[in-house]
Amino acid sequence: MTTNGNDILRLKNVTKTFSGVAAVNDVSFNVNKGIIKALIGPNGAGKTTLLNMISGLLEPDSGYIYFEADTISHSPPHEIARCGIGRTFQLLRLFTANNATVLDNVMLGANNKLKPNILKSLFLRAQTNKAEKSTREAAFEILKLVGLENAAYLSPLTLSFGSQRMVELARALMSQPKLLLLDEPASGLNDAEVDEFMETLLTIKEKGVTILLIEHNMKVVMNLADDITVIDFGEKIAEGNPHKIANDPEVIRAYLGDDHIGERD
Amino acid sequence: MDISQIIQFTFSGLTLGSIYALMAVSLSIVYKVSRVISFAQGEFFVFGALTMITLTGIGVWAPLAFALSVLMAALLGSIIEQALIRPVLKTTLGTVITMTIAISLALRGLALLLWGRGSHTSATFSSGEPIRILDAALQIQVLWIVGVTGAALLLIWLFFEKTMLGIAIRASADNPVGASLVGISIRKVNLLAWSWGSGLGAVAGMVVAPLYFLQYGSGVLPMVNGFIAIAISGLKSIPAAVVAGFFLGFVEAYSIGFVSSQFSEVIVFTVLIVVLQIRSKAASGAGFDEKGM
Amino acid sequence: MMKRRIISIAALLFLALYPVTFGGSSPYHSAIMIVLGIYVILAISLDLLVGFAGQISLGHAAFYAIGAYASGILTVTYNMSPVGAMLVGLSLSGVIAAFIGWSVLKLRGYYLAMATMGLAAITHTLIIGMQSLTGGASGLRDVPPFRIFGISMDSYVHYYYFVWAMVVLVIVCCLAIIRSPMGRTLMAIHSDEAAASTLGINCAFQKTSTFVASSMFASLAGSLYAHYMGFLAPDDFSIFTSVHILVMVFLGGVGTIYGAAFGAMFLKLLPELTHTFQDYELLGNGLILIVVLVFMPKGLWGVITAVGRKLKLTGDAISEGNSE
Amino acid sequence: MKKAILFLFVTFFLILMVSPGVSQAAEKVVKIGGVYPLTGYLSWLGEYYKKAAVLQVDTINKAGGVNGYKLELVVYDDQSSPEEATRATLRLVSKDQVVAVTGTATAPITGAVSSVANKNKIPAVLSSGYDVKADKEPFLFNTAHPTFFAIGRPFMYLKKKNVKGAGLLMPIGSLGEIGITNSNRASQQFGIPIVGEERFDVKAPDVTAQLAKLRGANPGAIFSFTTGEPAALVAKNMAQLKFEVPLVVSHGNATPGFLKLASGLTTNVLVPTGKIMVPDSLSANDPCKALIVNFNKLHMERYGEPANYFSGLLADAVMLIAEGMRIAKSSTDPVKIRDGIEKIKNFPGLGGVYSMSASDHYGTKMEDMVLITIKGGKWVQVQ
Repeated sequence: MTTNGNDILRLKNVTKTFSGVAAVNDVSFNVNKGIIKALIGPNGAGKTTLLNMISGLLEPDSGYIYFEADTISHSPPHEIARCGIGRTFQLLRLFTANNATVLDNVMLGANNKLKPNILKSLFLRAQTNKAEKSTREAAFEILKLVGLENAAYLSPLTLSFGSQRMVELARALMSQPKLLLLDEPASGLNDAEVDEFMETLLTIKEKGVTILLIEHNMKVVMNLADDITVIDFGEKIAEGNPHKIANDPEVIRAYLGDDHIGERD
Repeated sequence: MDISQIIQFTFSGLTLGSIYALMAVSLSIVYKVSRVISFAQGEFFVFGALTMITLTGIGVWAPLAFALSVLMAALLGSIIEQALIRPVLKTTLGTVITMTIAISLALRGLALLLWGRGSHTSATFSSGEPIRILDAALQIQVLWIVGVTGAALLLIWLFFEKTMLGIAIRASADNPVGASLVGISIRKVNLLAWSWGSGLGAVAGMVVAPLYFLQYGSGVLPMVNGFIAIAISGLKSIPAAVVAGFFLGFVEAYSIGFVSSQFSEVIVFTVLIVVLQIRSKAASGAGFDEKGM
Repeated sequence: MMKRRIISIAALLFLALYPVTFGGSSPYHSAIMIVLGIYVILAISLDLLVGFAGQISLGHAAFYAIGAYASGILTVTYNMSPVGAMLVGLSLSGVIAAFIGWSVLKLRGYYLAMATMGLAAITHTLIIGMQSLTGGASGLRDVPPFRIFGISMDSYVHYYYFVWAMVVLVIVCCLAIIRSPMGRTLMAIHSDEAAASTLGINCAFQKTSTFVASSMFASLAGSLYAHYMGFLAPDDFSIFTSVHILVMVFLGGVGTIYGAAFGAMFLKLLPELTHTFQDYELLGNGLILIVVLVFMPKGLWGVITAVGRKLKLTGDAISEGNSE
Repeated sequence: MKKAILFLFVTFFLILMVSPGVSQAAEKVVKIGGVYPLTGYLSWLGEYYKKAAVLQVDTINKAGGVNGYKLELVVYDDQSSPEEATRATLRLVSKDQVVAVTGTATAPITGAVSSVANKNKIPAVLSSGYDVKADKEPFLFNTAHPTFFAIGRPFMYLKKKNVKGAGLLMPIGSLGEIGITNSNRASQQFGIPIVGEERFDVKAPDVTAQLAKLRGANPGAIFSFTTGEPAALVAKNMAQLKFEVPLVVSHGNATPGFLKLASGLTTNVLVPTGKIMVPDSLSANDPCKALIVNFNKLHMERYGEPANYFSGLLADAVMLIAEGMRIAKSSTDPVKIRDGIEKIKNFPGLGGVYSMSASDHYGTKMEDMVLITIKGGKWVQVQ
């Protein structure tokens, strides 16, 4: 595990058990600034649990999570988000109450900048209206990025599954995160949508946003990931660049089962 | 504070506890299956009791009147579930709560029209002197209530553990989608749960009626206390609801006896809020994204 | 924006002329409108919490009572000025709401409904219990009429203007809240607290601050009620009052400011029409609410706006973003 | 914001529906208001009120009305709530232009109605345990015997029976508070110490805990100033505990309803009440006897059940208003009618002989009350 100065996220011996079962067992890895890091492994390996712990929705039983200079192992989700970590969810979690629109969802990403509260909305109306206008423009920018600018005033429920994923991505981007956690963003997309998605990821990476990606679509992982960590049954079994991982016997065994090892040698 | 007073407080706690436990059981059957706590349960309590009083009044044989009242309440419960609860089940929790409040209002209005404003009382199931220890006394009817609660609990345990249908209902409670995939009709299960809950509410009314002087609006207080009991029990298991019901009865009786009869209601509700706090810390620990309940 | 200006002026004109024109100067109609205004404030403030922030509360009557009794006790026993008493009531409710809200709002669903109901029951019992202070169940007498800038509002017509000025103020505040980023934050909390927290929203803090605002508006309504009645009794602040207000919100249309206001007016004016057949009133109210909940998911106001949209009276709801 | 127009249009429409009704009928009629609890937890009481008031108004109209005016009773339901009572009274005062108001079951509702009546200068002859302070509320009169009489009269009886101590088991609510304050006052006046005080929730199914506590102080009698079901419950629980001391309950229990509830019980229940409950055992020269016998006859003919304490209260209220009109020689000016009522002197009514004054808006004396108990399922006077 190379620990040089420029890693943005470090996990150290993180463990989480649910009623006796170790979903994540003593996992440590780093994510360097500005790269796309992929977390891969069979279903139920504990990847989403890891992501939930990094974003604060779950607390690790032991071990530490460092983000830039802060220790965020036991911080509440909203503080972690304010440090600059945005995320999307494996099962879509868009806001739909009070006939919310796509634009509403995306503009909510700007919460950290707007810092809304009741007193502000009552007494600083002018200032809030000005900030609201600039947020609206920024939101339309991001909607253009994901190609949804003309769906702004629609209810998210009326969109296709792929577009709904893009709304969630746009919402996460709106908070201008330093680290973006993506939980199987490409699942459920057809090939055309996957290609489009890969371009979007690259443009995000160019903007200097570090990405930690859980993904099963090997085309996305092998083409985009600069560094990969493989998790199986809650434990880290391999780490390295895509080429190294593709030929790592441990990884193949985890994915394809034992009998294949003999054939490769 | 001599012994017979303490015994009397305990008897009083047993009386109150048995009523709250029976109410809690009838509430938790409906909740266990359809995730709805019905504010209208108190009205079934009244309907059951008053139907029986009217039937026995016109000379119907008591056990037959008992069975008829339970059937009528169960039928009423199933009609309400199908016609009124199902349409709003998929909406927000607030709408569901308001619907049960609306049903409670309508049923109370109906009871007012059917039985008028006067109060009615019914004969105890078995005559005979109350049980006496020193100067303390316990009405025999309370033993009937405790007996019926126990019988109801046993019946429910047998049904849910031993019969196919019972297991089907439990399955649909834990995972409605999964259950419907294996062919359990959620609609039928909810219907059954509601008719069972309403029938048991009526039983509670009939068994408790001799202790009360029942009016068309007498259903509210037992419902509120049953409500508190299942909240304290954590809405998980029906036996826990019974234990919570008795616990609440004793808290009330002892707070009347030892603290102050004026503020016993404040003590009961403070206990409720404190228990909810403790549980909520435990609950939020188990994964932040637990939606709704 | 011009259209909105004209309409709000028209609205204020209507409210200003009402006592003189339609109702005639009879105290009865001004009194009806005063009660209507008080319950519009209660319904809107509860809707802020239930409809927008998605937090079920059966304890709204607790703060309604705190406001009323603060005004009552301070003006009768300590003959404080009505305005001062109202402000003390507001701040007291705010502090209690902040303290209680922080712990109670961690709960959700039925637990939250029950804890808030417990809050209302405790307040009701304490009011009866502290007889020397609150007059107990026999009630608190001779609450003076409202006085502001030296004008005593003993006639219902004067007091009508003051009460509806407060109603307009509360409507403006609530609209300001829900049209601002705060409104969106409440919608996010209402939809999915976990997802909202990953965007940096401190759900506990925002829920509590909404609870405080909602409780202070209820306390304002309580103070207005105390000076209208001239007499206070705990019977008007029981658990049934909280249920009554919740029913108004859902009857009118949960999640819309005008819906809650309309629900309050409808439920308070209903007895005026149905007081002739007394025995059927309870059954009638229940059935009306059932019909609305089953057939009009968006409440009575939802139906009215739908009809309005057909007649091109109101703009398309979607284009206005958050529906008022 | 177009919604605002819609909102106003609909509100305007709703309000129009409640605008004032058609103007007065030509024939000389004057309206009297009635604020009775026809729904809610006091609805059993509202029925007695309405029957008696309607009967008394008809009787007066048959006898030619007052000063040439026929009386018309307008009744609204206060739903056992002070807020609704206020609205009902306002409706009577401004929409129906009544010249006087009757009714109200409890102290809080009386307070609410009195506040409106005094503000609008309309005489309110009400009937509840509300403690009337004539100087502060000049327009309020009360036909219910002052609570102090209802508690003092049994204390007077217990003094004769030299009972040593009294235990209080009072309901949580206005009746309980009034009961405690007046019991303490009567205890000093008649020298019977209060040995214990407990409270209970009127809707509770069991008060044995409180009774066990009180029995510890071995009182000679229990005072439970409550009405209807709770009073019957206390009597039943005392019988269950074999707690054989007299139980004094509120004067509101002198009704057929309570008779039905309590007739099977062994507890010796004492109910202070008006003479209306025991017409036969009244002495011949009692000024109210003729009135009581006649009213009972009319009530039985019309409703098939005898009149009770509450019927007497409301009938008296209507009679006092009529008498006030006669004295004031005006059936239309509320202020004159109020002055007329205040000038009423030794006017025999169903509850006793009324003599009003500027400081006493009850007009009755403690001796006007009698004590009754249940023997063989019937009310019997206790000598």
